Amino acid sequence: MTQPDNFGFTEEAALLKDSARKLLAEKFTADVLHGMVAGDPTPERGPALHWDEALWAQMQELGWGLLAVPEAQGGVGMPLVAVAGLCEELGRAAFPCPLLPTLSASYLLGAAGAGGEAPLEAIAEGATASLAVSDANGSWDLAQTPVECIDGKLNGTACFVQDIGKVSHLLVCARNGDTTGLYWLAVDAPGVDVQADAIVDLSRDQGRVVFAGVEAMQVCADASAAFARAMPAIWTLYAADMVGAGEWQLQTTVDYANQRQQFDRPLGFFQAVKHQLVDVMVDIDRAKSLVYSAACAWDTEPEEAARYAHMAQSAASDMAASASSRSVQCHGGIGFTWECFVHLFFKRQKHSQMLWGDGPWHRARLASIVMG
Amino acid sequence: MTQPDNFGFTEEAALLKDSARKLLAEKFTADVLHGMVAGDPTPERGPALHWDEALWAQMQELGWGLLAVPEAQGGVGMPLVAVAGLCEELGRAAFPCPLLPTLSASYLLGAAGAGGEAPLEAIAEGATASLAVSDANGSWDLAQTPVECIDGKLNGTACFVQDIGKVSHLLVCARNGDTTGLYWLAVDAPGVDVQADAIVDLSRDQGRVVFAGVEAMQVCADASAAFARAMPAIWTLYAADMVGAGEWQLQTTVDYANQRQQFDRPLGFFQAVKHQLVDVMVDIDRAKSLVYSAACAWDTEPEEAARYAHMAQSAASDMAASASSRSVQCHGGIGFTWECFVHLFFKRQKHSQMLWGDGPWHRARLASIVMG
Amino acid sequence: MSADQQKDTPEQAEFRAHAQAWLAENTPEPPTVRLPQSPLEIMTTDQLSYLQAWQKSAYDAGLVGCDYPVEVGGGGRQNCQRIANEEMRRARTPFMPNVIGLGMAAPTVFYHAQEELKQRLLPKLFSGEDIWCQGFSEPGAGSDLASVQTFAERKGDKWVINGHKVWTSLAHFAEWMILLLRTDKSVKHDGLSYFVVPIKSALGKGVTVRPLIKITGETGFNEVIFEDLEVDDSYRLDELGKGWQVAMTTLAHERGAGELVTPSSGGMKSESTHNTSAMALIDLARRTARNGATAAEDPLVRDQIMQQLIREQGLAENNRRGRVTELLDHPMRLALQNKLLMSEIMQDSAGIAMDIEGAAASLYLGDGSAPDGGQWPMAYMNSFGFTIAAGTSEVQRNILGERVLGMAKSK
Amino acid sequence: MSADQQKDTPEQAEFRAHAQAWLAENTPEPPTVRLPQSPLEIMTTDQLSYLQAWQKSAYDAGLVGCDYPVEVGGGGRQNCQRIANEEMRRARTPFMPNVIGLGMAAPTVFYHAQEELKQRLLPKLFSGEDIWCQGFSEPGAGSDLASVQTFAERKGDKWVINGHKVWTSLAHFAEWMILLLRTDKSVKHDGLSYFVVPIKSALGKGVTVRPLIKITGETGFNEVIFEDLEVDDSYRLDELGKGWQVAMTTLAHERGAGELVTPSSGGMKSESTHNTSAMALIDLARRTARNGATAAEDPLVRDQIMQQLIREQGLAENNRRGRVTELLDHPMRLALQNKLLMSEIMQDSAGIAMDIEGAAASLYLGDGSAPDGGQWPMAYMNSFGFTIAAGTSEVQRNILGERVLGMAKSK
Repeated sequence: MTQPDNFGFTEEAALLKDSARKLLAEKFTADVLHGMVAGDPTPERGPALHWDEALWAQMQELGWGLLAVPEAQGGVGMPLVAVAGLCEELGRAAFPCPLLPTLSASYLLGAAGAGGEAPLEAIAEGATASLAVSDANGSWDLAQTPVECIDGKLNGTACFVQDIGKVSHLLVCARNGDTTGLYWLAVDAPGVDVQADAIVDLSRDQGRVVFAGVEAMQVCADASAAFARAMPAIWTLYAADMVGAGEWQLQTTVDYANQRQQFDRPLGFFQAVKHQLVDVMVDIDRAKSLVYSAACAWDTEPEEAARYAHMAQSAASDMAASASSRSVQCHGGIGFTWECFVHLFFKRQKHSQMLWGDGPWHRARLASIVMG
Repeated sequence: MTQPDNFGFTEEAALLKDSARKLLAEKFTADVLHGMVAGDPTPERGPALHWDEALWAQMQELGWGLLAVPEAQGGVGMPLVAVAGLCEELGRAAFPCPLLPTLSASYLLGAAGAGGEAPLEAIAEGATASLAVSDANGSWDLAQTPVECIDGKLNGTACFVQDIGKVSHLLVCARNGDTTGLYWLAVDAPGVDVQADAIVDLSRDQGRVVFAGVEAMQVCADASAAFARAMPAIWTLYAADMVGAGEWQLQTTVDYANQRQQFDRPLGFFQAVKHQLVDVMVDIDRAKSLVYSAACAWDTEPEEAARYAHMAQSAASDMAASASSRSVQCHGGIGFTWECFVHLFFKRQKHSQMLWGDGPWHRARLASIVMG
Repeated sequence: MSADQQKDTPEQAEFRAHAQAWLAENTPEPPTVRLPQSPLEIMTTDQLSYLQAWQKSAYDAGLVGCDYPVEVGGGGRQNCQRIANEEMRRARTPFMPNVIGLGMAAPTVFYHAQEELKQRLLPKLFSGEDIWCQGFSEPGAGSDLASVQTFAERKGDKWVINGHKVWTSLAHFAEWMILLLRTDKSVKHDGLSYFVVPIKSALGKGVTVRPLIKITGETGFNEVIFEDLEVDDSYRLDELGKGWQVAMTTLAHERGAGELVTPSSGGMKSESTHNTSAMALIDLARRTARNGATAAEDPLVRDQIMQQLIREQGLAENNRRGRVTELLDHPMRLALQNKLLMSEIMQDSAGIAMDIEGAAASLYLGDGSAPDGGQWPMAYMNSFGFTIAAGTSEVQRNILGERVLGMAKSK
Repeated sequence: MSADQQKDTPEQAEFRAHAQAWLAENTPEPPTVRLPQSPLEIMTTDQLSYLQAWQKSAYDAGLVGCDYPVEVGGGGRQNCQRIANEEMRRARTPFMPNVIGLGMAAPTVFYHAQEELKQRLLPKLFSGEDIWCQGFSEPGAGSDLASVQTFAERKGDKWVINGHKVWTSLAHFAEWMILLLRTDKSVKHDGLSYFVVPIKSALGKGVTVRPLIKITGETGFNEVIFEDLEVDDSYRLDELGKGWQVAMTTLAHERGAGELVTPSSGGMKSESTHNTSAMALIDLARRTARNGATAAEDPLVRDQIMQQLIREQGLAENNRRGRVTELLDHPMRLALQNKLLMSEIMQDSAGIAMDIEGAAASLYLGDGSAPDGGQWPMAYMNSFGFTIAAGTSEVQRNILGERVLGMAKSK
């Protein structure tokens, strides 16, 4: 164990987190989000893509998109624990943007050796990217990737590609004979057909990508080691996002419970409400502490990173479910309406809960590590 | 589906249940039980055997011990649903007696064909019996029975034999070449060594039985069909016992919550207490409804009996755990003492919870039936 | 002979034969429009027309209002509605659109209205010609229903109503509303009175119905605003100041604890999507790949589904046991659990279905690849309507603790 | 370099080196008597003597009371108790018997007693020579602590005490008691005062200690009855009528939210039985046969154990994050969760262990075949002491909801 007691969460990290919180509190409150993304409520609505590109551009100017790019490739090379702090704040605002997928791609590229350098330089110059690895069954297992590379050309259909409408590039896992390699290409490359999904979550977009004989740059021929190294970082950041969103759900619901009167008492007087929300707080705090611990492990004790990331993601995923359920229930009738902002975070969290493996999946992996 | 809408719970059944309840309410309240069984609190206490043999003799006179013996063998041949009603009442009183094991043996004997007739006649004449089938790992699987029959003699050690100190006979499952047979013998037969366990539960006794070349009467050579037929009845009756004990736990805790004042209010005013107890009530009612449904299925739709009995036992076992935990917690400090009767039922329920398979085990079996 | 039939009285047996024969010929074809998940989400007139036609034909065949007297449009039978419900469920008929009318307004009107009013209102309620809605909740009166502020001021033989009701399902189609309001501001419970109000005829003249949008994106419930609406005193149910007691009749029936059985059906729906049933989860799990096998082979998924199956079967057996007095210590104990259990089981089933779907649970109705057409995330969201409306699960637990277990009131 | 060491100040680093060196030589041998599961279950003088000897030697080595001033018998250091605790845990020392003294009485006396009293009481408290107990709960005052009725009547410079305290752990060995009592019956909270009382010297002369038996069959807690016990006014802490505020200092430390770190250890115990730890569950599951394999191969058991592991690690990381102010929105938010989480995790671990044991969980300490010597059922029963004492889990949730989330008081 050589983990620093304070998770390695430096002043610089605190500054980054704090500035993100302030920027979003000023520019992107929940009513702004609602106005932007909730225009079409019909259940049969098709795919949609609503986001604040100007604010995202401002974040890019602040260098947030290249935090995970090593300095050698023109990035900032921040520790994961600092990046997790930023992602927690973006989650708290449910801010629609391609940061999480771009960071995910960056960590995978960073672990992929020399071939990753050129794409990382592109990210340092403003490119954004998302990861194409999942099949139609939602498996996030590298070996199950539905894309194949034959004679240097990609073929197949990758599913559940996150924020696909907001990114400029794709990082594709594709089988290549006996191994699975990594490939880098522009979203608008010839032969790439992006089919947006119609999803519940209003704060994200998602799609399937059909590759029909697409030429792409090979980052590495065997991605297994890079994947094993990068996945704990990716799990940790998605967990950080859930923690931030959970905190919004908690605070908003507590505010409502303190203000709403029934039986001549604020709702929060009633233990049935109070204790539910305390349990949500406990769930959030557990997930949050485990997120920073996982980030710190990734930064300082790589061989232990997966163990801690599984714990963080399991706790965050379960918390996302419970916080969502309780945020609607404790709001009562108003929480069941489209006009109340609670549903935005409910839907984001139910989406996040399933990304990159849910609680039981992470616990099964953790058990393999701990129990064999 | 040919199950009667009222579970086949006839007037006769209601009378039996009601008379048991009245007899026990008069003769065997919780303070009588406590005075009888809780004399030695030391954790290191050895095996103990405390019960009201006179009251049990009175029950035998009422014919309760032979309810499950067919009329042809001199018994009463009551439907299982009526017997379940009786067992619920004995559970409500946590009455220490060999009724459950004797009924269990009776159902197994009744399903075993002609060989079962003589032992059933013995039971009709007052014999009591317990089932020896479990190994040291607590497996209740017929194939795992730890006793063998070689050259007509029993050898091996059966564990977790219930109420062994109170019964006159044993019904033993023993491997016999390729099959497992059933054997009937007196507890005091030569070569039988009963080693009583030191157990937590004060309302039961339990032991291991070592067979060293014991001669026994063979009931049948292959017990598998009889076992499959009888087990759902046994599960149902143990579940009924838990339902009765759960009801005692609920009512006693509700009474305490209504009487105990804190913050100038009865405890039951506080939703943290009230809702816990409502959840216990809901658990009890689910288990109780499923018990009578399982009993009715066994009586009228044998091919469906296992499905319903797994449901009843799963619900009852989980309820026994939750009712026990909440009965102590809601009693606060007093519930943590030896002098408060709550611990008697807590310990009985934690014991019952594990007998003949716990909730997950029954659900796994149920899943095999329902899902393949 | 089916289990249901075993205990039939001669009257019930005859009626059951009639119902079976009629249903064999008259169960309607599935609709061409998408039906909502429950009557409370009816959004379009297409949906409504299909369902109204079904209710009308069932009523004409004597399958609705069976146990009400003939004078009020009922069948004049004894304990036959349950028979009709069983047979309709078995025949997988659609559900009936006038769900608030049948389940809540009808018994309330029956027990509390004057004879003339009953005879006028109930026949069209049973036939589904008049859709009913319920004006109980207000922005400031949710769980604390007795704090309603909608006020009726006396003006000769009339009352002038002002106020604001919310979460009013079906108000956009409703002819009539059952309306809990205040006629006296000086006392809480005893200041309430209860009216039936013709709202459709007053639209734009004292009544405004505005749709609210649900978390799912569906419409189907509304706000209803009263501005100086005049209604006749003859539309009042029971005495002035007795509104709370009348409302208790309504709520008892809503919570499944009322004396009169509500005509219900819905077999078609529950068959077509297995909505909320453990069997549907098994079906879904078998179709869902997971870790190189199917989700149906995953021991944790199996355990969860079996838990749901046991809860559902337990609820069904509760309802069965509720009719066996020898196995029931307190008359309301099982009936008052019904709504709580049903709504929570429904919620958990939908949640488990989403867990089984995994990443694909992100896909909604507009997505061609969504498993089961995106019904599960919608069902999960809709389930909160059931754990919140008609007394939240928290309020239900209070009621059980107080009325059944006799614990002190928590408010 | 260990993680703990990385952030050590020079003083801490030096002290850590000292502690490590001393512990390497002086960690005691395991006892020949069975130790109880926690200091609160010490039943026999054999057990007590062994543990008292250990506390004395640790105190003499400077590992107890490190951060208290030298004048009151402390080490006069800055933030070194935490270092001592870490090293003792690592060295797997036994736990200290004077747990109420160290954790609750010491900080209370330190913050609220006059200088002279501090100097007299604290050295023997730290050394373990004087065992302390806590007189708070009464038959009528559990969660509602402010309703204590034990009464002190003024008589010149003395007070005459009458009353009845319950659940008094260690009273049968205690020299001193911290005692919350009433000096004014006309007001609730403001009628309370707080004393330290020498009870051993008064046994049979105004003080009676009667053992209570726990659900496990163990003794170790007691009732204490005061009949006209006279104590000097100089034993009063803080002002008359300020007892409630003083008690809050005690409870804050009991709940882990106090300013002074309590000397603690217990590594030996947690090593020898893996008490409450997920690692112990793994170990148990590996030794337990189930369905032809081991319980450690059962996916449901694995999932449950991993849930426990995650809860335990989460609690440890909470404690770590509690010291990183940038990652903490509310100063008390994590500290006030500590007791709630620890006690519930402990309870669930023991419950899961019993589930893993299956039928063998029926066997108790007196049975030679009991897995782990019957410790798990005992631990499960004892766990309710922790979810009940020092504020039930229900009260803890109130405190968190009210103090951290700012919700209205539930009483």
